[in-house]
Amino acid sequence: MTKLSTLAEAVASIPSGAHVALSGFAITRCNMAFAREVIRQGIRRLTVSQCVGAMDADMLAGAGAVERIIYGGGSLDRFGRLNCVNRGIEEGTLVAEEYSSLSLAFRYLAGALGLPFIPIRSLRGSDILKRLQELAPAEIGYVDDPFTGDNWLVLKPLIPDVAVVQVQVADEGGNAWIMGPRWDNEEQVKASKRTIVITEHLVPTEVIRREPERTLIPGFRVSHVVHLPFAAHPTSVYRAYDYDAEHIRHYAEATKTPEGFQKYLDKYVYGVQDHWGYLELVGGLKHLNNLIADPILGY
Amino acid sequence: MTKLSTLAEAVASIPSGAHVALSGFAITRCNMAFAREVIRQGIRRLTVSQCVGAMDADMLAGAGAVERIIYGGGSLDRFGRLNCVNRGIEEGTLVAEEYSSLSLAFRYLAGALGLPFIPIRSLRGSDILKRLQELAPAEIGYVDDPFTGDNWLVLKPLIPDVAVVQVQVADEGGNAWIMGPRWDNEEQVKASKRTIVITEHLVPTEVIRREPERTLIPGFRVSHVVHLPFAAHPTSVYRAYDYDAEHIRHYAEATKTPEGFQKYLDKYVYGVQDHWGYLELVGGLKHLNNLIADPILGY
Amino acid sequence: MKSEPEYTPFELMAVAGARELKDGEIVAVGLGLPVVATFLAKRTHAPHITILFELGVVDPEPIHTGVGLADPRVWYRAKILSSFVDMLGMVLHRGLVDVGFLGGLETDAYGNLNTTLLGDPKGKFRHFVGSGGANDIASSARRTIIIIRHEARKLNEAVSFVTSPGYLRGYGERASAGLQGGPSRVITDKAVFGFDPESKRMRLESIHPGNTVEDVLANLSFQPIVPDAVSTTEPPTAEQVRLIREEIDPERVYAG
Amino acid sequence: MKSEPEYTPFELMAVAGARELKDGEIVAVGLGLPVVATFLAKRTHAPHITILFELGVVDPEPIHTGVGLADPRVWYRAKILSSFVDMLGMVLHRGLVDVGFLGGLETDAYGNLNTTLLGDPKGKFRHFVGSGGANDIASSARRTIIIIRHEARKLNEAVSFVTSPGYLRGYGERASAGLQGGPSRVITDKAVFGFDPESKRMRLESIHPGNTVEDVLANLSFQPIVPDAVSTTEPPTAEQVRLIREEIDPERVYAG
Repeated sequence: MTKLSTLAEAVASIPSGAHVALSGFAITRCNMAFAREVIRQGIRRLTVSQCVGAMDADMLAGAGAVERIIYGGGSLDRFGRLNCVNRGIEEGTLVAEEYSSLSLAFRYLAGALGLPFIPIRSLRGSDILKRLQELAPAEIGYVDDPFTGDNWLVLKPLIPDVAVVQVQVADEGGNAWIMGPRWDNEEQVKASKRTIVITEHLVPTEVIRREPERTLIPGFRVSHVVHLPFAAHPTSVYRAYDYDAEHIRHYAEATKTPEGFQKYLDKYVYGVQDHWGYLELVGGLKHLNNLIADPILGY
Repeated sequence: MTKLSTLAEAVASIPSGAHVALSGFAITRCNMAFAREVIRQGIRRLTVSQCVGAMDADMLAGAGAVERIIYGGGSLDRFGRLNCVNRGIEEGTLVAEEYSSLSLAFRYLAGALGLPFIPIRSLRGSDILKRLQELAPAEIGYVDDPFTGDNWLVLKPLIPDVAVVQVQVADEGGNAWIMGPRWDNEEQVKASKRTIVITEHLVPTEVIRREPERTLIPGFRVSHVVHLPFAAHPTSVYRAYDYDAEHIRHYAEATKTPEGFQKYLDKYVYGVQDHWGYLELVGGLKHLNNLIADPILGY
Repeated sequence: MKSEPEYTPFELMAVAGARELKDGEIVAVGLGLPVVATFLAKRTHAPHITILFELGVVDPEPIHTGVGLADPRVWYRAKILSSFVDMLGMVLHRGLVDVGFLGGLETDAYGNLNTTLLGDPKGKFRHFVGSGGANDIASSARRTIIIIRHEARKLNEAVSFVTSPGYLRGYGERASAGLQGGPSRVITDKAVFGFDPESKRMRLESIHPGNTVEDVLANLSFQPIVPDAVSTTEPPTAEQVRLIREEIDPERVYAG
Repeated sequence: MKSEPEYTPFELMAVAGARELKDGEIVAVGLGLPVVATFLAKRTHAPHITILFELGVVDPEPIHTGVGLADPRVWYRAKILSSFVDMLGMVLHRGLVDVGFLGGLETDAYGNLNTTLLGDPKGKFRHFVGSGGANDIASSARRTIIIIRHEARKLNEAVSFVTSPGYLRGYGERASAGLQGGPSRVITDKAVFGFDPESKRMRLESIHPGNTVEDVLANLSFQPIVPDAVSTTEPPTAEQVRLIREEIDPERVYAG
């Protein structure tokens, strides 16, 4: 059963107000083409979640598409802060439910396993927990360990409406492989009600059947497969292409002010018709060719 | 740091009374050479655990090396029952703590994740649970879900003293890959205090570094690496060799009576000096060559 | 050369099982007739079924017959090879399995299944295969289908050990134990049973061609609900029989 | 051409960090000086150290400098590429991480770390990177080592937001919160601090060559415990400096 669709179709399946888990980590495997299309389609009031905040969430937040971010903190690595997310938090226009990497990963894991709650040692004694107790008291609880009597913090499972995941390889049924570290992506997908796969390479199911140990995302969880090369640009996709340092630097600079970011959006999001127009705008074939990963190094 | 050792050395590291998690599932990737050496060394009073009982546990139980089996039921697939395990349970000489596949997998998972307890929907209303309440009341408890008020069965983490795992590929540091389905092996290893890896193929660490996504067993959890071809015989190792149907049929027949099994032990365990003697006895090069897996089919 | 029968009782059971599956469903199966039934459904009316084996196998396409789930023959050409936690945890316990197929030593008037032991658990008994994933499937699948031979010793008022819960002692008892779902069908070589929506007691749904209500009841150790009119089970089509014999179970290991 | 200094303050910090690691330990690190310190230890006295990055990377051998954990350059030649749940769950939360290296916006007299925000959390504040895996490491590692610049605004009596707990307000407060372990060292570019075993307040352990107690205290916003005699931090050897400059951080991204 083919689930192949255009990016526009896949994005249009997401209603305003949905909870979307995003696969990015800082500046790698971010859903950038997806974010640009969400903004173009004017989808609003999203909840976005990811263990470590990344450029995909930042762009969506900056464009006003996000009402709530559930994350464990994040940055653009050495390129700078998540300016849009941070500004939203500082100005009170963005609700930030902040965790640590593991506590959010455990919430996804509990969702994936169908657990009603999951105990954790993290967060104890911290101000992260104090803020959660104020901001999201329904997501945390306490339980006495029946074996030792110790009191444990427990977290509620997190079940996003849809996970959007940038992968290297998928078939048209949505069976997909992720190369490199997977951070929270497996648990995001397996906790979510459905998944949109955005893939660099589309392969016959025959290829999937040849190394089935690698299939991290099962087709039966996937609603849309979007085959879109360079969909994570300007972030990197291991074994496909490197991050575009120059463009990320430009983004980090532009997002320092709302006006700067608006200009960025006007040019790179609203100023192009689609992903192919965007790729031409950022430098086209010649520029992108410089980013293609070395097959041995993977970057 | 090389962890390479002989089978005899690895087995000698296990004291009588230890809890050993075994990697076998029915008649595949069973720790057979390991079991034979445990019996030869006279190690006793073991607790063995595995989600689905397999030939490795059956042989150890039959030889009187096992005091308690923690498992989810099991068989030799179409070759028959686990005669030694079943006889031990029927005669009361073997304590059987019986679960379902998932409930035991969840106990390993809780051990692996450092969770104090893990909730589960399985076992409710069943006689499996009633028996556990009598036999192993300290392993199960009840907790009220702080989010819904529902009462949940929770299980205690299971932390074996040592996991013994038959793999296809490992380096001398113990980093190892498992080809094919992995059933409970990852969680067994990651719950256990240490791991003994028994590998068909020994590869340079360079090979491990080439596809690090496949490394299921981290070297830092491993105390011994035993490089021993055909170590799972007569059970199968996916992509290495097929099960030896004729030999398993002989075993299933022999284990129908204690006398029959004693004769089997006298011949195949006590009657040989070591694993190489065993391989000669069961048919040597010519016979084993027939079992070698087709590289395309994997069996 | 003897002429082939139109179909064997096992083939009819497989076809009746296949008929219960809807396209797009996720099905957890053990080996044997359930696999034949599921592959048959997948090759006929339900091509988008997903098949799971508990140890970590999704949608294999075996070309040789295996001796059990542990046989790499039945993993051949899978789309996913993973683990118990992935299959039974992240799919089944997560609530995504639509149908589980189960078999056993005996079942009872409320669809409870025993695969553990026969005799007196506190006294003399004979111990068998135990649960494996059966209890998990019976607890978390949206519905289960039981496939079992029609013999008096296998169909009892109560089983001697509840390995995998059906409706326990009927009515709301399964729900009180905190379980949803439950068995929807029991398929034997003589009949198909359902369950009374209220009492949850087994109810005769259809009788296989060539059998009578008397045959069915004579080989049962309890009294199921027998409606006034009982239909006849639809027999396999020639194409279904051909698929089973030529493609799905050519060695006749499962479907006799 | 100017002659190279014997060593930079950052190189000294890296060497002091390396010295804290024992052979065979499992070390969870973020990027920056901690990576330099850990690779240095691995190439000198502690070849069997295991290095973990939270996103799922074990024992990489990078040959190019990365911009952060998200950079595939720092995953190069890893032995394992996996996930948060594998690293932070099955190693760290399982209790197997010996040492965690942490840095931040500010730390305090009890080794609490803030990487979240500066200002008034209920009023005007500036928000930064947040926890990532830092809180998890501070909560579950057997001990943590804090590496931070020696500036008055970064070393305060109390932090404005406890992202990653140290000894909270001292004495038994960390244990009361249900946490074991805790920070063992704070390494700055002027000194190495430990913690008083009783009160858990920061205590000066050694002063880097060229600094005085006065320098150290003048650039602190709280009063640490100062023993009567404070030793001098052992300077890097020529070989340590060579390894850092030529092999570990040839682009001088981290160690200045």
